[in-house]
Amino acid sequence: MASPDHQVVSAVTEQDAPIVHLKLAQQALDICRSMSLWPMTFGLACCAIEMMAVGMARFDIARFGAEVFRPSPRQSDLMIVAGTVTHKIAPVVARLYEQMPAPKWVMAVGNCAISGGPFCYPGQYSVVEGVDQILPVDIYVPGCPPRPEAFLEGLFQLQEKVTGRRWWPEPATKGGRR
Amino acid sequence: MNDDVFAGIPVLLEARPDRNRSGLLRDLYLIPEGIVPAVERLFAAGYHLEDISGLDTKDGILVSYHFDHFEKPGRIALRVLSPHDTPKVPSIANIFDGAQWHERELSDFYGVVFEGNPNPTPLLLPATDVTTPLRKAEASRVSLGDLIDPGEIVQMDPRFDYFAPKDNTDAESKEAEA
Amino acid sequence: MKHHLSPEQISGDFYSRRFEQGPDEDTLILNMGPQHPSTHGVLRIILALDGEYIMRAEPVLGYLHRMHEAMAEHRTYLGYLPNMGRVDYLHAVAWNWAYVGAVERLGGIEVPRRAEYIRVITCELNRISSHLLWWGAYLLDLGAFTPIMYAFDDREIILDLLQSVSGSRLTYSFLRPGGVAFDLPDTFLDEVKAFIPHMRARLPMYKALVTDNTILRHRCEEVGDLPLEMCRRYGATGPVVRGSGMAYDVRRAEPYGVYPELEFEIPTENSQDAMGRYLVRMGELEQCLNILEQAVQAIPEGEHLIKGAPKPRWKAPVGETYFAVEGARGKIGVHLVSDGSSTPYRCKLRAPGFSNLSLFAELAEGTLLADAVSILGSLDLVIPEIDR
Amino acid sequence: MVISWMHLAITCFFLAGVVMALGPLVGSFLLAPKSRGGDLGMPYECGMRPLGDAWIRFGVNYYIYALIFLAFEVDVLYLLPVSVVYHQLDMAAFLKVFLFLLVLALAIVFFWAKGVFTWPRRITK
Repeated sequence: MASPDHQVVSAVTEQDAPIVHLKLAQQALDICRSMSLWPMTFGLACCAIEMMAVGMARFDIARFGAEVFRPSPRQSDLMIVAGTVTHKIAPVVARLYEQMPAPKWVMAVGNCAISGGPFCYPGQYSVVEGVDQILPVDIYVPGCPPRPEAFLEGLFQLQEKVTGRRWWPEPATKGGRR
Repeated sequence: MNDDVFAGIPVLLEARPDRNRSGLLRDLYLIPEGIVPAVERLFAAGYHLEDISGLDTKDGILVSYHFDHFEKPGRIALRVLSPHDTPKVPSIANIFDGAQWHERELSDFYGVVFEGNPNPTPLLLPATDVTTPLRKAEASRVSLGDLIDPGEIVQMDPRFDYFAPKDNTDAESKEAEA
Repeated sequence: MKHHLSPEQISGDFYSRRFEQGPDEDTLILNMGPQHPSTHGVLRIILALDGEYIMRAEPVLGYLHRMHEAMAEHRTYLGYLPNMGRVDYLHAVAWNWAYVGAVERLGGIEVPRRAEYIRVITCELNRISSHLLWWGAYLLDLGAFTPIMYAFDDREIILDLLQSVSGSRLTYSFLRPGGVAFDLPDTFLDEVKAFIPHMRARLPMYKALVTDNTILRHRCEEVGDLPLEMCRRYGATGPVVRGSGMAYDVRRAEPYGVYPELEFEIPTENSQDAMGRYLVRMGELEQCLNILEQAVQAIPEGEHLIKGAPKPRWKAPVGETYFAVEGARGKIGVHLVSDGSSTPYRCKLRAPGFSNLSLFAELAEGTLLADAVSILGSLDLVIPEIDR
Repeated sequence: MVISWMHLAITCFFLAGVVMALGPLVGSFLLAPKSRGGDLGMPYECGMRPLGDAWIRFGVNYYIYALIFLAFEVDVLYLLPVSVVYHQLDMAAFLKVFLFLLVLALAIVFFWAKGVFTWPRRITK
């Protein structure tokens, strides 16, 4: 019962650079983009429920501009892969990524999207072990499912990646960061 | 119990299992041709199909149909043993429409061919590669008699001898006297 | 120039080509899903549309097939528990209970009474949180955004309660063969006692805000007319069959745990439509609160896990068993076969959503596309339990 | 023709309109990166490749809705000049306009009787 080596098709990621490339304009635009990231509702499994919880009143992703969950890839610029990517849905994930307008980012939420998570065992035949085999992933949010706070931290780090600067206070953990 | 439900249907083996251990009220082993008439009887008696589950044993693939009743709860299991190389079982999808999906799932996982299924395409596995993943490696298969203890044998066809040698010495002695 | 799409771009895929031989002039073949806001995950339905009316529908499954049953043959009996929390993450306690009950039946393991009551309390709390999420998501599908905010507001209270017992918010795996893994924190019972009146005060507001809303009435009444006979042909159970007048509940039909000692009714409706299924689930919210009230009073002291409960390397006795539990969506069944080793020989999971969804093709024939969304919402689908 | 404040206001509004409309389009065309290739050009249908295109013949009901819309569009067209001088006119003008609207409303009644507005909840093939 060896797992067949699935030929996983990865998404096309070519992008043309902007015609007018002014550094200042790009920085200003990046700040606007990071403050209004519109995620695409692409909830696959358990992490989708935590994605909904993040959108609701208690954890309230609206404070950071990302509460507009667009169902269609045409109007979204952040693809949150929240759940297990199986071989049957891998071409769909690649196609949805290709159908998103630039600039676009990908956030792999949950161990399934990062590395196949709890469904990796020798001889497994149906799970793509990590969505980064298909898409270029910008932010990994570990957890099974990750807590909504981890979701928000992932969003903050994406904003830091887009603008080069962190906009929100650090979480008060003992270790802190860097 | 209404014993006449299966009157006249060729039964390989009928047993009255220990209910609070196996959860079954009645347990019948039938030949493939006996499934459709038996299921028609159950349909007429108001039963509904719970699920169809497969079991890969050394003596072949055991297909178990579980039925239950809304008003008179009591689970009835019908079982068919089909050989590994050509597992063919007549389909009951035009009696219980819900069975179509259960049968397609079984043909995905075990490769059992249900003749007469209105839509025999793969259900859960990707359409391009159906790999019958639930079939066990030859070495790890266990024979039917070692797996299932049918409980007190009510009636047994001598050819169906999987349960005969070990645990029903009393049944044999009864046969010897009769 | 009619359009600039190359034929290769509109050539469909294996399932849609099989669904419709050649696309003709009159019917539009449309894929609803797998990425669709109202299919709650990755269910795909191919529709043949004549204008807004659905001529033919065919659900296509498998987009979230996570090999739960194949994994059972690679895990020990205790190692397989986390899978149970992920088969149906909205009512994970019921799935835990179904699997653990099957293992207990197989191994003949006793469960102390306190553990039985802990299971009832957490299972009913989880049922309320599952119905709340269904209620919010159903209204979201019908276009109302406010109810899901209220629903999640109450749901977060339950998640905190269950997190204090089990440690996780959603995918619980704290039940063990022979009881539960941890005892209740000492403030838990008081918090549940405080939660019950709070929730009872919220239900009339839900009724006024949504149930009596004429828009919802028009979107749900006479939609998805499901006669009892059709339920039986497809094997539908749970609120779907109770919405068609049959009071079938596994907690009464095949009693398990301490449910026989608790009094609660089984709400049913005879209207057989989406509104009937809706009212059944809203009625179940009240019944869950009744059960919680009785269980919180009657919970005895004692151990929460039996002495000599199975260790990770535990070997189950040879045999086969089938154990059914009433989940939020219907009858959850686990068919467990053991060959005496420490890993299950075969573990078949009977998911209620699988049978409840199989009647959608016949139910949605000839209806409006907007009503098909309402029918899907009223069936309360969770796709991972359907694809397993 | 003397330029009055009115003309200035109109041109300002017009320019603002053009800038608000074309500004983001031109801005995003120049400043934003563009993705290319793959299935970007394919119609988005829930992540699947569509079967057949959407240029099909569909129910006549929708066509009649367009007709009714057109009828009332023209109706508003005629009402515009009337509304400009309406404050100087007398009761007779009111009756004429009322009659005009009444005749148009008959179209609705006709379609209503023909059952265009009744959408059955479920149809059998």
